[in-house]
Amino acid sequence: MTENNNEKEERKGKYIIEREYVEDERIIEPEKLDIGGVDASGRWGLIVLPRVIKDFDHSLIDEVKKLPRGKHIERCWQCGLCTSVCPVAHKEPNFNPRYFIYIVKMGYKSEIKKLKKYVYLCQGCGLCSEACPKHVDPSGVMMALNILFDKV
Amino acid sequence: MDNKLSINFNDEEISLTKEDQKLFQKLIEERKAKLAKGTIEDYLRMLEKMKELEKKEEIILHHVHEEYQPRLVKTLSGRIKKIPTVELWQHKSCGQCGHIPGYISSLYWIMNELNIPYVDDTNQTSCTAWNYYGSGTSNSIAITAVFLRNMHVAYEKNAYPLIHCGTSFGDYKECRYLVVMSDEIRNKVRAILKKIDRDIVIPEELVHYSEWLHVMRYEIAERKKFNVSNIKVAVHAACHTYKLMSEDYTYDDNILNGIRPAPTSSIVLALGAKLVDYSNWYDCCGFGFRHILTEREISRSFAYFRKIKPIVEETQADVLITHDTGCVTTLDKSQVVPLAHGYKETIPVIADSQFAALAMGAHPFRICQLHWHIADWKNLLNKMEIDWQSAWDDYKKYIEELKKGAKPFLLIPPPRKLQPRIRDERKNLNGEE
Amino acid sequence: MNDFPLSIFYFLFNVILFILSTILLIIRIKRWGVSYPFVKLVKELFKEKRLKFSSKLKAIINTLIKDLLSLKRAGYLCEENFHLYGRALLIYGFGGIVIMNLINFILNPIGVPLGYLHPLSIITYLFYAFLAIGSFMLFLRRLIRSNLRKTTDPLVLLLHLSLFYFAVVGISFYSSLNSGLPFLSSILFYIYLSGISLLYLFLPLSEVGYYIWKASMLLTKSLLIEHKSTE
Amino acid sequence: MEKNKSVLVIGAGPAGLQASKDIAEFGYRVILVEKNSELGGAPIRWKYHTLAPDFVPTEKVLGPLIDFVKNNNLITVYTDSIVESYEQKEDFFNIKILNLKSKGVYNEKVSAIIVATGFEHFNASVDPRYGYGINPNVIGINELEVMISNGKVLRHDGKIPKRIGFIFCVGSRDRSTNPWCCTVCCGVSIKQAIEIKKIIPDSQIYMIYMDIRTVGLWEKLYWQSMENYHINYIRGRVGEIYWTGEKLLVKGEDTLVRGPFEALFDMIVLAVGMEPGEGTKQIAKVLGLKVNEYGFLSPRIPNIHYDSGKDGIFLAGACVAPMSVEEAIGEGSAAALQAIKYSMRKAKKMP
Repeated sequence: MTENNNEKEERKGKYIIEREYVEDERIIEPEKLDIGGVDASGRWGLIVLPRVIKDFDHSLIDEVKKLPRGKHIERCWQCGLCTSVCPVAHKEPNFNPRYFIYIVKMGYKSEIKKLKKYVYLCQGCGLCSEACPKHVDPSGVMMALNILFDKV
Repeated sequence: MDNKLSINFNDEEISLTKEDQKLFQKLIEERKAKLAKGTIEDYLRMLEKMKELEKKEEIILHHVHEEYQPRLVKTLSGRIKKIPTVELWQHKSCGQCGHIPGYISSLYWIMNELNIPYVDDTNQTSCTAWNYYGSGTSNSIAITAVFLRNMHVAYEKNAYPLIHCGTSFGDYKECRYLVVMSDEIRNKVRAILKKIDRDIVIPEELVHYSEWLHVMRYEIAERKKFNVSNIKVAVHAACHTYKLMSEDYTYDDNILNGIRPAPTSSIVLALGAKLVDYSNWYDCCGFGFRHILTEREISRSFAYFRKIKPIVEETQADVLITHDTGCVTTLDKSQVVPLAHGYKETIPVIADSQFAALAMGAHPFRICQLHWHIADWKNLLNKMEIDWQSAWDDYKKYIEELKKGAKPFLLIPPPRKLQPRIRDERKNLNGEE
Repeated sequence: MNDFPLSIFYFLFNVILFILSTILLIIRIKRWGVSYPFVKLVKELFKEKRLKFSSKLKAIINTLIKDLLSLKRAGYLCEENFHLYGRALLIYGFGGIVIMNLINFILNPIGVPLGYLHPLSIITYLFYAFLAIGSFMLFLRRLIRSNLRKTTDPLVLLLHLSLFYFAVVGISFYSSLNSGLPFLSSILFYIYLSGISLLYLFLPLSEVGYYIWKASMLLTKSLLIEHKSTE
Repeated sequence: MEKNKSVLVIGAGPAGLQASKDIAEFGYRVILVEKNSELGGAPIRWKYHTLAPDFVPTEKVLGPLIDFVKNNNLITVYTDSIVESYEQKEDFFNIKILNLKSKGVYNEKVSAIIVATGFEHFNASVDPRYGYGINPNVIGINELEVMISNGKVLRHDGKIPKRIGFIFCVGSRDRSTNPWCCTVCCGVSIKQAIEIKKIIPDSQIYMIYMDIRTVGLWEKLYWQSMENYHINYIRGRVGEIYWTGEKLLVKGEDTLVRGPFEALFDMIVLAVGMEPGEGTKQIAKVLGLKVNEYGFLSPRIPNIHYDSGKDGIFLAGACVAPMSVEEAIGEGSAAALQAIKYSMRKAKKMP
């Protein structure tokens, strides 16, 4: 899977010293920016968007509950048992069933956009559903999120 | 685990045995305890020790005596602080003269209007606090020596130092604590000052110009020419003025009920403008000192998204007023790039002295020099009914004349009553034999 | 019932059910409110002129191999070998059956019994066996582990069973065809038809329907990435 | 029955009431001293609507106790009064009771004493970051209970709040205020959240928690709130609440996303913890009882609550440790039995 294709292109915000603390999505580095005749492209016009969560949005969770096998998503209390047994999570750190369920519950769209390409790695093996203490059926929820994330 | 702690210090291996580690730790604790400050007891203990040192004649204490016509204010620690109002020695700021000259020319103009004698001394050196806080150059002894050198020059001119920049003010408060509490630093600094024929003179009160504006706010309000009652003002208090040695800054029970520092907010209220509050008033302006040098991009974004945008969204204020060099510069200049990116929120950022001078009818460009500020101040002046268009044309004409060689317009301080101390005897500056 | 119409009937039977099943799948996807990737996939394949047809095909095949056949998406990352082999057998089995049906139809449209040892029927038997074993393994896995049984969606169990039923019925029909017992093969033929119709009607509503949508959506995505990279 | 045997019960909360009822039913006289003017303690003072976990109305539990205590002639009730002093004789105590309103002093002779002075809710204005008392619409769970029993949850301007936040562990598990857990305010807050959802169905409720401690059978409240009532749980703490003029800007961190949030709420409920009540402090001085580092009365052995370490004086209820109403009632009964046993053995000169 050609997942992280930003390695190829020059990394944004390379002048920022504490670079690894800043996610790529929050850096806006204009190729060309002209301010009153002054060329402020690249580093000079770079801004970093805030990461403060301003609002919560629960419309997504209603959609998930309508999708097949997504109806128990609200039972999840973020204990992380699903991620602990998930074979994919051990190999791909960005694949985390608990975290997917949480960002959908709270409606953190920016996180969803960032991680949505990883949700397709779910193998449907059902180990997470087996381990889940609240019978959320996370493997079914992952199916629902595969569908939902295609729309977000 | 082995009891050796080895540190690589510019690729030279230093290893400390367990005992050394404990000793090293003990030293740090001791030093911290000795210089521990920040609590009110330490602050008051420092003031007592200052008086003892004066009795033992180890230092000269520059008192705020009657000729300075002091006024009293309450500080956060509850102690009453004397603020001199006349015969002031202007301790200028490099950032203000460099980036926003209108900042102090407004202050001088106000003092001329109120007929307050002061000394605009050319023999003042920069306080070097910016590079100390910013890039970590200099050390506690060097920076204290610079502090005391300036104080001695003021003492010599028999004028009481009035500090313009918040960083100098914060830095001098900390240096005063060092020089009073630590004999070692005091002796080292005295040796340095001896080399330039100066002695240790410590001002009894360290006064920031915003505190002077605070105590003079009613006289200023009397001379108000423009109605500012419909102007919504948001105030940003500078970290270095009220967060460095926070016990030593002016608080007033009937200004923001004593929870927040009184200066700047008090003069805005005295002038009759509407003071608006916003959610993250406590946050830094984005300057952050080392932060702006090393992480310019994040500093710019912080200033805009954390201060400017919320202020405009929450309060729709007409102007953002602050009382420090770094804050005005950062908050004003950081709006340029986000606006170029298409964000709409913008607000003019000026100092409290400029706002007071504008209200008193000062020339927006000759005196307040608003053209150094980037964020658009036009609708602020329109709302204050100041005809900035004709003032701008007048300023243009003035510039043309200057080019043709005319004499520049200068702010002449009113005549002084106190005589400077003449320095012919080496031994003692008080004029006694 | 003479032979000729049987294969035509079988062909028509398949075509009708295939259309029915596609309609079911499209209705289901519509209810999800998601785009139909097949349309976009076809559009991407044929409309885009700049990119040579061959490189697009290469992208599809490479995604197919890398993602599907190497089971990257279907169990390869899963440490549980039982699940991996079950999945592999099921997928290869099912794929094989579809291909063999096509080949049989082309080479032997009128369904002449070829005998057990004929390579074609051996391969067909093999694929059916794969499917039977694979689906049974998956079914068994979800049955034995008590907590997994409790948390498995009944539709999933039904899916495995229906695949297993289809495989068993398939094998028995083919063997009866080869054995030449006309009567037996005709009954088994109808049972076989029931197996096929069960699959056609049930698969789009089950997990497989979702996997078909997901596979084609990923193919479209890889094609889009292909285009973006060549711009 | 020993006609003149009587037991002093201090505090008419759930524990004190249950103790008085048991002693009276046993045939002993009871002297019940209550600081406030009405009986029932915290549940009645703060008009608790229902009790966790099954939403049993409070009157159903405490009503009968209060009626029994009011109408039983063996129980003499002193309201608005406190125990001023005591004197321990060979096998009885001389008690001096002071009525705070009429300043009248009464003397009583009792054979045993039960201390059930209970707790007080933490005063959230002590913790300045929530602006309790300054910011409108920041209320404690005790004030919310009053609103729920009136059937109307309203903002300061009379409007119905849409987005409500509960902040857990206010004045609990915090070195700068009280470093203990009050064991009940998780369950109580979730119960109230469900009750609010019933009153305002389209409200959005957020529980900002560090850990959810719905112990024992109270756990079903947690499951119910999440699954049937769609109440959201944010794991994190709140650093500041700022009143913007019409809404509350709540600043905190969502530790599951490792990021700061600054969201606008219509109303914030602080799950205030439990502190030793005024009565507990006063009685500890009067009876000379040992107090642990948190201010709760400390029994001889920490695990056996009723044994105060002094002969003839027994402890019960939330004056010993934070607890729920059901536990306090149980402890009331236990203390009653010990008091009766102590009096009988004293009467028969047994050691």
